[in-house]
Amino acid sequence: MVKNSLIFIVLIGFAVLLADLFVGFNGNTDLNTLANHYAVSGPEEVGSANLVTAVVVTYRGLDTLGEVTILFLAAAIVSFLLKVEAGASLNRKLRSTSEILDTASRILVPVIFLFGIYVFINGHLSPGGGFQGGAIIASGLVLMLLAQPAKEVGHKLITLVESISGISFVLIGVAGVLFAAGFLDNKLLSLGKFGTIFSAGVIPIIYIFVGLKVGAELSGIITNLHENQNEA
Amino acid sequence: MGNILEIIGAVLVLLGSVFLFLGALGLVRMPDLYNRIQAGTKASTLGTFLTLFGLLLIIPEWWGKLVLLMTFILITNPVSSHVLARAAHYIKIPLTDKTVADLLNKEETTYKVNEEIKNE
Amino acid sequence: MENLNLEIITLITGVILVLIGIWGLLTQKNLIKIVIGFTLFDTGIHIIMVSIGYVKNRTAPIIDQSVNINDVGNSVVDPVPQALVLTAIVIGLGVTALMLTYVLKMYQKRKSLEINNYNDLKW
Amino acid sequence: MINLIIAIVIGVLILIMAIIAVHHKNIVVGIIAAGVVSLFASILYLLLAAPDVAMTEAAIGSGLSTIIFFYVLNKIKRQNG
Repeated sequence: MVKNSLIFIVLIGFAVLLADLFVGFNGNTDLNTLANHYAVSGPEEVGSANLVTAVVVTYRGLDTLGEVTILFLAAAIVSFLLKVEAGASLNRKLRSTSEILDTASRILVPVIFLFGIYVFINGHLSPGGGFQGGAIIASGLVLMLLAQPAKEVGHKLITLVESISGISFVLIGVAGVLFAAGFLDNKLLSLGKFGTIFSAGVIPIIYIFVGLKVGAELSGIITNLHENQNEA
Repeated sequence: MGNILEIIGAVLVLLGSVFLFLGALGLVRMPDLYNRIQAGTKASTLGTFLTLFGLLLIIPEWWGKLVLLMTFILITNPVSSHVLARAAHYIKIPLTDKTVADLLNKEETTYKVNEEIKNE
Repeated sequence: MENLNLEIITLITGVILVLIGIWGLLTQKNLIKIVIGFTLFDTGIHIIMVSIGYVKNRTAPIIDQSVNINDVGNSVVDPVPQALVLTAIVIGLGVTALMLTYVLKMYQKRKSLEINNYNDLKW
Repeated sequence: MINLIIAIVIGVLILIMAIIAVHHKNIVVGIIAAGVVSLFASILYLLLAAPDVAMTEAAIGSGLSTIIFFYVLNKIKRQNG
């Protein structure tokens, strides 16, 4: 009884805290100063048509580096806890997959990978970017592992892609300190013509590395969970 | 000319939505899981196709994306329902009483017989 | 009915979703149910943040044919909350996977998913 | 006006699904309902003019997150018996 009333009090407290948000709130009619600066001078300063990309990669680039690091830590701890010994692979009985599923997955998986790559290459022009592209690549890997459960994904490849793209991300940032205005500054390359694929300076290159890194990390989590199923 | 195409496209979109509604009705009204999967997949695939084709007639500039979408739906929709029905059969979800033949059981036995004949 | 805006509706939805998530976190005894409550809490916070950044009758912050390049400040919504939520969703997936791995390890140790059986640190 | 009606319907559906996700006795139903909450939330993001966030939520919240839950649940059931 005491416990239930305590939970009730906590819920009421949170409701009062959050009620402050919407009691006087009547919708925005204008941007605040910071957002107005990003929206007005963003296209000239950064050259990216997608303003969310401009904020994620250039204006708040250091935060993105920190967030990718948090994701890396989570994936590393998951793979540390779910470690499978080398000899203990695949001692469960697998039911043979049907031929229809096998053929369809062989056609679909490369197309899904290609779509993920398209999404993170075009991150500065259309909706999308490194995080979405990485998630789509990991979804394609899930389809592949569910359709062909006996298939083994190389851990070496995932680790290699992950570390190379992480190092390149930091090196591009340091090159921005040396040759341009500051850390992760995108004027390292010329801004190009607004709205074409070779524009926005170094943003597409950074987003390709972010996409590869996020895709490799999520694929690592999925692969570890999948291989852990095989153990008794 | 463009006007006629637009009207035909609108009629196709309406027809497609009718098929989608029938698919949803089948999900509620059919007696067991296998019939529900069949009703949902067949009707919704045709409904989506008709809707996208009508859209192709109304706005011809989008043909690339629309053809891509149609191909994707043509590959994924039947395969996913096939996998669902197969998994449901393997964990022995019961059929309805009116079922006449269970061909998946029979098919496995005939396969075995054929292989034995081949081996001899 | 007069001042019923899109952002008000989504804001209230997000707030109630946060409250449902906290209620699930506090009342459920099953460890997996607790993780589900946490993901609902996450989604609610994201909806609140995006709806605070919305501005009435404006389009997405992507400059294409529908946006006048000389008048961007008066035609797009706030891009900053969207950028924050974008990364927060990905981090949320990593944290969820971490929590579920801990649940798996706890189950392997004690063979139970009940939170009441884990009273080592109770005082 | 039509946007408002869609938002109200989807908001009510989200809340019903969230209560099912927390309170249903069967864990599998709970996990599926949590995935449906994410899918409807991605439609809300699209109405709020945030296509980037909608893409991320649709791919991660309702795809990968549900799959990870089911991997862990399957492993626990397998060890049980």
